[in-house]
Amino acid sequence: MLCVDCHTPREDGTYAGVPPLSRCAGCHTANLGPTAAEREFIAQYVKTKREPEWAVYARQPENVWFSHTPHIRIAKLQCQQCHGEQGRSELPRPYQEDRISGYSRDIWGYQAVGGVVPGMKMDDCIACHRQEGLAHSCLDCHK
Amino acid sequence: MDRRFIPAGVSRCSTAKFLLWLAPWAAMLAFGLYSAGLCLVKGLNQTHMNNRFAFGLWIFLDLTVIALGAGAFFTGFLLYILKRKELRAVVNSAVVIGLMCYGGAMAVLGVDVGQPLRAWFTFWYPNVHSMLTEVTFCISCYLGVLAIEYVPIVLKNRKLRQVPHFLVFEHELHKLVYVFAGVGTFLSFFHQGSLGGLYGVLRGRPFAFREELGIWPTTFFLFILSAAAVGPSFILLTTWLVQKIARKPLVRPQVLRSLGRISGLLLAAYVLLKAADTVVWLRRTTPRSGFLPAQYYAWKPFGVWILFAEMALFLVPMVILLLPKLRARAGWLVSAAAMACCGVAVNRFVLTIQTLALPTLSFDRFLDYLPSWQETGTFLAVLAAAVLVYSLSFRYFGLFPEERELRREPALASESEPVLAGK
Amino acid sequence: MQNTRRNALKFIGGAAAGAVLTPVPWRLITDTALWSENWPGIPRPLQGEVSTRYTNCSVCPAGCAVRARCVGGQPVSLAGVAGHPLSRGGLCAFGVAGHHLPYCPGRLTAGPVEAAAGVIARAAANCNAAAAGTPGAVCNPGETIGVLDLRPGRTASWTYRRAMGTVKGGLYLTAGEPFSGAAVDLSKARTVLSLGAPVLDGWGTPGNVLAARANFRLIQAEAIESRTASLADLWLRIRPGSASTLALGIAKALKKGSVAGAAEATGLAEAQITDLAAELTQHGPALVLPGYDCPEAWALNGLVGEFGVTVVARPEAPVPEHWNKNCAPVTPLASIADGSIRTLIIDESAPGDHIPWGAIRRKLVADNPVVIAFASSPAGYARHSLFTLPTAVYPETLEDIPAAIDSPRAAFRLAVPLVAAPAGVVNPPEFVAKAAGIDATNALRERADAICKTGRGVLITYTDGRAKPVAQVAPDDFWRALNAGACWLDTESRRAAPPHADWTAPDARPAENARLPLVAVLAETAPAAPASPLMTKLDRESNLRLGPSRAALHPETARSCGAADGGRAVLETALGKCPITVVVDASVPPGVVQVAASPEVIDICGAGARCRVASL
Amino acid sequence: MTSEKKPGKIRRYGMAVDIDKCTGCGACMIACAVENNVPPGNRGATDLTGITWLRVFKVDNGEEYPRKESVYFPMMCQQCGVETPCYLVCPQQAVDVDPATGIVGQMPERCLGCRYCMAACPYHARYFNWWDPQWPAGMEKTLNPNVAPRMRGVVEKCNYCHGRWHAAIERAAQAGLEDIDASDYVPACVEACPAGAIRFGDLNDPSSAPAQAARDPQSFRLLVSLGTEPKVYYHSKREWARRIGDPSQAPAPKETSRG
Repeated sequence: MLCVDCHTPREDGTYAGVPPLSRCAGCHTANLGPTAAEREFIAQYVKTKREPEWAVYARQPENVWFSHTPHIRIAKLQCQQCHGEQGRSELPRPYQEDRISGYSRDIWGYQAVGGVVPGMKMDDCIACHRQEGLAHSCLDCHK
Repeated sequence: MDRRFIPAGVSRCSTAKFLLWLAPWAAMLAFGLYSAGLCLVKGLNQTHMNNRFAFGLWIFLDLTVIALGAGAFFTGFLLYILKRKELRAVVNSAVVIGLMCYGGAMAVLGVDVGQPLRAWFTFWYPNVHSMLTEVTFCISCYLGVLAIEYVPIVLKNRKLRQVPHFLVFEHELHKLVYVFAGVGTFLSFFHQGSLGGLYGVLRGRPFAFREELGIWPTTFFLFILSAAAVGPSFILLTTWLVQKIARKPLVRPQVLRSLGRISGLLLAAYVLLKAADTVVWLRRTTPRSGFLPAQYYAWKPFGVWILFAEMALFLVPMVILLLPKLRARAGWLVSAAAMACCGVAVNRFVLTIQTLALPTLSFDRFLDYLPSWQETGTFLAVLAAAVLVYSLSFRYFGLFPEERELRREPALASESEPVLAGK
Repeated sequence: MQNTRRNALKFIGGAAAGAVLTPVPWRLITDTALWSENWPGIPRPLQGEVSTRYTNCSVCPAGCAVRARCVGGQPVSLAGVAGHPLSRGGLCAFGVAGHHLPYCPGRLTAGPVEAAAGVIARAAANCNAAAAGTPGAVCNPGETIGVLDLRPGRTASWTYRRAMGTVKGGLYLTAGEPFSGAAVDLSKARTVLSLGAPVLDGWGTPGNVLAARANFRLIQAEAIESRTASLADLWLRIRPGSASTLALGIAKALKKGSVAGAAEATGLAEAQITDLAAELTQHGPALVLPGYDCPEAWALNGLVGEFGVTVVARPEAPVPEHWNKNCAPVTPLASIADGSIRTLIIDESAPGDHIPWGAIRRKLVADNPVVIAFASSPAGYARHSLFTLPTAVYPETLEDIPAAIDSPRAAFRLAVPLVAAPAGVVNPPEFVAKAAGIDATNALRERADAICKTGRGVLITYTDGRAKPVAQVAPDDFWRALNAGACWLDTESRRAAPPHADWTAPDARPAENARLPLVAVLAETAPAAPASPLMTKLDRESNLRLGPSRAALHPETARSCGAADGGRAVLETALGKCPITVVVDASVPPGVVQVAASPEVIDICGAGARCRVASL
Repeated sequence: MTSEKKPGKIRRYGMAVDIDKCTGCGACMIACAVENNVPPGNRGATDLTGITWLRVFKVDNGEEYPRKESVYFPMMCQQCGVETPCYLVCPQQAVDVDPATGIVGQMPERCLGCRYCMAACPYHARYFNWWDPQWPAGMEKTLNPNVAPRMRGVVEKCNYCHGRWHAAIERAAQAGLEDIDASDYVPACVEACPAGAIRFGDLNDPSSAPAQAARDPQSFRLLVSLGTEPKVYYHSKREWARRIGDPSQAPAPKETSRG
């Protein structure tokens, strides 16, 4: 399954946000598979037209400026390079967020998810930017 | 009823009397903690600082108490490194004073910053160019050293001595005391200096900016010297005060005199260098940065008088402390020490408050600033806490080793009578 | 081991020491630090698709073209439209923050709508009845209903005129200084003499004025160092209140008469006045802009001989013919008899000219008159009205903006709604029309069609900045374009006949008044309308402007009033008193009170009023 | 976090301000506050505790009426290029100078609010959040998503509208360009000034407005004698106004001032 099956960027390349229910309903109007989860999803959301409150693993803090456009258009990065092989996974990891700071576990500045998925903390951004010689100042990414 | 806690062989006032003495200070502390709390909860809008007067009473307080607290490291240095044995009589007291001065300074800094929760960033992402980084590192380390040095004093307590482990621990600690004294001295030299550098590096504030020797502005060295010079004076002053308040001799008079003499010698060196520095600053540094020395003193109330006042407050005590005749008279000795302490306070005041009050842009206004009651309250909290801890330490930990002998042999005391009651 | 105190202490000590070795304290300090980045109370800006929309600013009569950057449809920042023929990409401080107006604290969103409607209908019926001599009419003869319009020339204004036309003796009132029918063409002027007009400080269309600035020599005759004076090529420091005398003097100089009197009254040298006159005629085309206190000086342009060049008739966009039949004439408020209005409707939703409340009150009947104010804030006339009806504010409204005074050609553009208006607000013209029993819900469209029908002028669309002859545009497209923020601009302008003026009058010295020795000068041309909360950056968080109801005095003047810097005082004029805060400023000429406009202040003092300051 | 490799194109952004054109209307100040999500002043805020990244001063020649003359004087961060005072003193790298743009950046999320940088800045261009930021109900909808609102207790300052710099990068990327189009990055104050008194550009580009101003004998910079190489050039035909930059020419202390 491909990322763009659900997540399509706007034509200017900016991220269009979490796909709306209508997009899910595009496929999941009737059960495609036998899974209980899908049945529940259809019953709970599709039938009742209730937008699911998605948990965003990669949500960055307010003070971070991130635009997909340069990363896709210029650096030609693949989604997987930062988001991991979500398309291949059976189930997403359980979403964890920090109780005090409210940040998703993927972007903790400290002891972030190792191995399984490429982390999305500042050090990970910097590592890549350093490699490309693009790390000039904090305001590169902070707003 | 707390008799069993009081060191053997010394006399202390009754518990009731002692509590009576503590009560007002405790009240002051409570008020101070309340006002500090306001600043932490509601933010720094509780103070009268502003964008132009970014530093106020608190920074002035920090710089001053740390200068006065220098007695702690310098006495230690003289005693353990330079082997001035007679200073053993006051070293404990010096440690307590140092601990309170530094502790107070750190506590106030915690209130002074807008985001105390991020204070640790300085250790995690230090900016090596910044004097403030140097200050933060050294002061917090030295605070630790002082805490360790304070432990043996606490363990001197009669009750605690009954615990064998503590005895051993204290003994081991004592072996290391030289190390701590050395480390403490090194750290203190640094942060006293960087506190001076704090303003000396401010290229944007020509009133404070100084030429650099090596990588440090001259104020770096002047602060070390002035702190070292005034530290002993402050110990002298406090010891004398305690004797007056406790109404009993605690140290041999010659101890105070030798403290005075050390202070005097260092003051002399300081006055010399300070004068030289001032000349260079007015004749060379200031014109270079496009300012006129006259501008600094054109604004009331900070006329040239403040410059001379500062000098006089170092010069006069220097003379007194260097003349054995005058030094021998407690009145002169103590008032000289007091003057020296005022001198250092004025010096820190000029560098912090006056620097910020003076305009830099040609269309700036001269600013006046009066601390709000919340700021003053926080200031008082430090004072109260210091008095409380000192009182308790004095009552239960026997800060003055000579006190017992002086009590047993009034001869020493009586010999020293004229000095102590010398006014 | 038994639990003695010692063991307990041991345990606590051990626990404390051990905790340091666990990640707990370290995670705690990291997380609290992170928490401090977004702790409660810090709003999160909305994310969404970024789009650009165009409109025209209706905060003041200038109506500058606006480019709005919207996120998810909500405007987050406004800027001028570069290269616009009228506003030249300019936008003033108030316009830049215009999108904050809907969120001003204390904004009105509810009011006695039904009651007010009833009152207006009844008042209209009464007037008609009284006029028809029906017995039992509540309305005494000579008492009538009127609408006070602070921004004439709008489609709304026409609606009011039509509504009042249906009422016998119904009045359509404007601030109406004499010869308000003039517009100026700065682009043609080479010398501009301003008799105290705030040329560079919000007068006309800021962008247009500043664009033309490079091409004319500006001579400012003013008592105080206003923003304009400090930037003028020549600043004539005349005595306060002597502007009209100066105009007279110049006229006499042009007619080779004596200027001694004028020189004496204005405090200028005779040579200065004669030179001035010479300059106006020689380095023309010249333009004389009258200030607040000398409107008659318009006529001076006639003498200088530039009518039709720098001064033209105030242009107005065409209107449907049927509007012209039976609509009330435009009546200046000053020209009607005192105590003649029983019911007055004030439309404050479109701020423009301001009339001190004292001046309005005089025209109302003495015994409980009915005042109905359309306002979005309680600060303005609402303080004096019996009914206050909430209105939408820019950028919620759909309304047209007439050509500003510095536009020689007629213009028609719409302030289009960028955000939805809250429920409960009324549309003033439609409300009045309904109460008067006519239908005006479609007035804007009707007028747009009428304009389009003439085939005159060009349609300037902001998205591409192109100007298209109206002749080639279909009415529907015309209307659609206007609603996407576009501007219709007429091609030609009409000559205006100079007003008559008597140039033989004696040179009046500024009237002395022992009881009111000082002259009030409004320091800021700030509209009485509510402004963005950010505006305090200009007066409170910086000293750029004089804060509301603060008054600057020369040290001597302050001393003579017994007022100290920062002290509270009372400003008194013929119309009343209000509290002020004194600012001592040596740059204000003696005998002058430079006072900042605030609702309380402008209630009692039009600019140039005689006044006194009494310290509290 | 400076890079190992050299950044692609080295710019030195600066400004040219013609104070003869500035009418003191304040549009730049408001546009700046709108662009950068600066909250409306707290009830207790004064001209010493309020936040105005860009502040227009009224400066006069020190005379009294009628000899008095004034100019209006927009003051933003002067982006010191050498010995940048605030950058050197910040204890925890909350301030940095971008080698690619020469812009002095302030990181509110790193700042601990010690205000040392404010004491160090000779231009008083840095502002402290004495209060929690607060917007009237509903007004937070108008916040600019390209700039994060700050929290109480941190320092902030002009960074040449870095949100717009980001937006320009994004637009460039949308067009498939590595580098931004110079005309596409313009700070809010420059865009807002109806008189065109403030102009912005790259000092390394000789044709840019600031670069030209730098060569103009009637241009001056503030406190240039301090040796911090500010990047904002002011221009005036009035001789007395040009002395504003030189502190030693300051008029004598005055009773009151509204500057």
